[in-house]
Amino acid sequence: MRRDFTLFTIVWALVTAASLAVAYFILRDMSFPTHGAEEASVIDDAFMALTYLACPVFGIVIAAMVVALLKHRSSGPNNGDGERILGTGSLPVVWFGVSSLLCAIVIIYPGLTGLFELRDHKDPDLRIVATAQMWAWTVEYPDSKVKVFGAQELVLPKDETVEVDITSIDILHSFWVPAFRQKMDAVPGQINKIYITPDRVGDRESDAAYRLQCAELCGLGHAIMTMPVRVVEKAEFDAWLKQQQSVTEAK
Amino acid sequence: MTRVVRAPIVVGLVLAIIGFAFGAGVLGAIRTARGQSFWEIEVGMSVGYVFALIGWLAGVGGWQHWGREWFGLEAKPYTLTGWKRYFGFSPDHKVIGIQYAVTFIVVFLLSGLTAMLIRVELMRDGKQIFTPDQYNAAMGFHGITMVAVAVAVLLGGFGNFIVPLMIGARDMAFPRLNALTYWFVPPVAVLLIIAVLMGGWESGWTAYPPLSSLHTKHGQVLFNLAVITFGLVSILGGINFLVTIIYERAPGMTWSRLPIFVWGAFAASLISFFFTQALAAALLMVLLDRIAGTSFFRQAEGGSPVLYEHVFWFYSHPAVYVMVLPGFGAALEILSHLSRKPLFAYRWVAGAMIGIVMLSGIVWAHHLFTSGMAPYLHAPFLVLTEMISIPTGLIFLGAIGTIWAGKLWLQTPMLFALAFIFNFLMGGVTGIYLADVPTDLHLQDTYFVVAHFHYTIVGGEIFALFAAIYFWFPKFTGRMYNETLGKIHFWLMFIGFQLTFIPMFRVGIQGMNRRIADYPHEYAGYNTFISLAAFLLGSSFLFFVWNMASAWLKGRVAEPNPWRASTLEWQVSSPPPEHNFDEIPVITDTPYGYGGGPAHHRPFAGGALATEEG
Amino acid sequence: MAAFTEAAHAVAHEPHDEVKHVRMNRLGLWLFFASDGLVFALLLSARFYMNGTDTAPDVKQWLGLIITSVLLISSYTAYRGETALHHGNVAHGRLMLMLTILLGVGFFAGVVMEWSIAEFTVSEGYGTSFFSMTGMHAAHVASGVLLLFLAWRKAGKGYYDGGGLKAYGVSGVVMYWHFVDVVWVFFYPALYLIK
Amino acid sequence: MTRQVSSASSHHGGSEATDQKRGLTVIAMLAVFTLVEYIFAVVLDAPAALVVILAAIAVVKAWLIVMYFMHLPLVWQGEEA
Repeated sequence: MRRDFTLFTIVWALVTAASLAVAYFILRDMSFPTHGAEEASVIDDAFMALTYLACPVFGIVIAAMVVALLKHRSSGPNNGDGERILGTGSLPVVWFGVSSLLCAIVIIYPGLTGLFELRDHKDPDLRIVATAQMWAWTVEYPDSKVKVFGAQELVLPKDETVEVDITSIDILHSFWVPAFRQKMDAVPGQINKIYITPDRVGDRESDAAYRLQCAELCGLGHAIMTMPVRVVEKAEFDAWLKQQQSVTEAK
Repeated sequence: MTRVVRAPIVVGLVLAIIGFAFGAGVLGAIRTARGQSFWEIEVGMSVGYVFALIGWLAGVGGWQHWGREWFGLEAKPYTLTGWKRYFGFSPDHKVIGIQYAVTFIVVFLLSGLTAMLIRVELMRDGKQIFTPDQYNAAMGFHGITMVAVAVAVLLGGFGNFIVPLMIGARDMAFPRLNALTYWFVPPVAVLLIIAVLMGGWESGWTAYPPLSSLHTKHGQVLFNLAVITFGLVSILGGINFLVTIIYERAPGMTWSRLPIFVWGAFAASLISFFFTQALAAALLMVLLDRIAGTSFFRQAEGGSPVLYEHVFWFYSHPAVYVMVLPGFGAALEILSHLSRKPLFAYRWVAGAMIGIVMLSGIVWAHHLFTSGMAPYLHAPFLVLTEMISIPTGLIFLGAIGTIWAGKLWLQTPMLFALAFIFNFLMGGVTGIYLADVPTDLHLQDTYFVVAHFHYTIVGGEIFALFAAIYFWFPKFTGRMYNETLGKIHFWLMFIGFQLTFIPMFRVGIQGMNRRIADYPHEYAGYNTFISLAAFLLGSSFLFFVWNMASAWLKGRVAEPNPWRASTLEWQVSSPPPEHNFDEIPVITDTPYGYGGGPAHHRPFAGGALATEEG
Repeated sequence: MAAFTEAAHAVAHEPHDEVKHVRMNRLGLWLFFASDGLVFALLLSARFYMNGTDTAPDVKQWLGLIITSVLLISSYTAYRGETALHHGNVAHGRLMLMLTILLGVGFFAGVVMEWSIAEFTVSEGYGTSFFSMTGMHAAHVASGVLLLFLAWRKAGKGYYDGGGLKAYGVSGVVMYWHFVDVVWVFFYPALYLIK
Repeated sequence: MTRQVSSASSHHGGSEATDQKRGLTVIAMLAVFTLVEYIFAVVLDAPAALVVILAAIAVVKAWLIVMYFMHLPLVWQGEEA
């Protein structure tokens, strides 16, 4: 028993350390798509925090299984029984208490704190309206009366907070740019809002994360219901907007 | 010839066709009288189906053995014997258990084949074998059939066969209701297959409106009817289990002496009998919007798709516990017997199961974090959902406490049960990310979710299912499976499973969303790998089918208790005698009498229950 | 439904304890009520979700009051019938069951009438709630009438002679009838009275 | 294993006449409640309050039916032999 516990502790420490190392050195840099907006930090940090917390928990179960598998195998049912441990003592109480505590931690951080951080929107510098239909997006810049549709590009300025008003004219769709992380359904007859602050220049050409992708099953064209996204410097954005305006007026 | 014609299935089919013609005809007559066209496909199919279902159930045996009594006539006796019992109306819970198990394993394999086709399509970007329409049909079919398998195979198959034996009962509380319940299943399969042949339905297994209520093909109607029918199986089966477990326990089989699998079945039944009606209600609303012109999901009339999402997930989240709770039960049962140790922290584990039942009904809206539901609902549902991890943690405590310092006999069922612990750990941990609003905003509807629920349902329940299949195979059939083939199956399945689903987590985080027939070229590398691994996973079932078929036909004859296990079902012959017990046993202690504990359930040689002293 | 759980004794392998048998049936029936009740509860919730607390101004209050009264009275006659059969008074029990059937048919006719004179359509928001709720309820009424008829017929053939536990079949059917009434107790104010 | 139950609230406790009398009492109360509902709906011009009142009355009516007509307590009290 004693040696079991020693082995358990060693394996637990090893598994925990190894998985923490993998999480810190590999997952943290490699997992996520391009970090394209300030809000992405909240989500990525939450993801990593949950991963670090999961490592020791993962380790406990793995260590227990390793000990059992290494040291307590038997070749048949007639080799006697295991020890009669009923688990009626204080261990379940401790386990229950610790898991409740962990649960409370996870609820508070990164759960509720992250939720309120995302909710706490700054005043938007720019408002756009994204309208979904089967199977294309229309994005409107109401202040400058510019509209882009289908395979055209959604262009956003860097370091400006954008309010996206999301709606649909037929069925459910969902607005999702992987680089910006947040996702919101387009519901017919209802306007859902998200706030994003792009903080890195990028475009679809070089990065699949810069695409507006429908993320709610909408039938035949669901997979191809995308729109390229390009984030540019403010000056470039203004120029683009002006150019689009003239195109619109020329029509 | 007359024998073939009188076979229950043939009679059922004939009456189903007559029923359909009657229903559709009466409807057509009414429509004609009101100046409408005689035949309108969606209304016609719906009304015709209701009568076809009644005709089928009556013909397959419901009338002969039951319905006659309602009209004051004498019910006919059961005449089918031998293998024919499996194709007729049988009140024997063991026959019904095998009916469920075989049916749903066949459906599982078919649906798995569909998954292989889906992986062929997704092997590279661009079109491989499916048009987007066909892809959606295949995906919807895979989704709903696997959900049906997951809900019914452990509870319907193993619950029916094992639970009455475990609690020392002669049969279920309502044997005829049990038989009738099973015969609801074939119409469900037929409807889904016809729906696929008609081009499928585009809305997946979740059938979100307004896509499902306004835009999909006629197959949607058949889908809705099939799922509503399947709901009845769940509800009636659940009621039957609850009453059986409450009233049919043998003397001395107190609540704290129930084997843990019975607790799992009890907890799952609590969910399935109550919540399943929410699914029926949601799909009924979609059906009414399609065939009766109601406006449940039209914004202009006050309706809303979000209403559907609430009602749908009010069932469909608890449904995952209908799937995994019997899985917990089966895995813990096997861990205990094959470690030769009492179940660790029995009361806590049973309590945790009931805790999961209680929490399951109040967490549904975590599926709606990105749906645009009222923002004030986010925080409470985040809190409640995370709380599910507490009872689930206690299940893990039970599992690892049971194998701690045991005598692990690493036969195939034990390997599957151990893999269950690992897989469900992965599934449980990744569930936390999805319950947490910030991370869920990114991960919702991506392959991360796909990987997560495959880890919980396939890695959890289906691994437990295979543990159960190998563990109870000798009891079901009286024969022993081939251990080597079983181990090959296990290792191929386990490795194939990990290689398939671990990369899915990453590709999901990276930005690949689910339910798409095509994806940006950037994700092609991962998907090729995933597809190849999936084929490895798929190939493992060849060994399974071979093993099962050859063992059942000509395997070594099994002893009554090859595992030397201590629960009641092992104390009778394999397969068990028709009435289970010659004398109802009297229970005097817990079912896990290992390690020098009281030995009242101890194994014995011979076919009948040994009468034990005090 | 009621008779689903009725009388599984024919297949029991040994003579069941009759009392236990009735207890199991009773519990099964109540579980069914809980389950079926959820559909009605969800339709009721959907009604408030869609229409708030508005009712259409043109629902026929007089008709609503009449059919509500008819259904309530039918619950009373059903109770009388059940009690009479329980005490072995078959003739009176059958009379009351028949009266219940007639009242049930009357209620059903009232709903049909309401449907045909309604001044709103099924595709309006209120119409959606109204027609789906009354339709679902009426379908239960219809099946209840059918079950009552079967019980009435069996009572005539002497199946419930002697009363007591032998008459449980009637109790089951009548409980189902009361259950349909309980649903209407909630539907009536929600569909007619609130404004 | 069965208890003789003659709980006044639940079942055919006594003679047929007593049982029938109880049924009459219950239906009378239900009738009164229904009438009260209707009158409230006609005269009360406060929608929110009306919803609460009607819901409360409906619960009482349902309770009467469930307890006295449907004999809910027999589920746990058991049957009389």
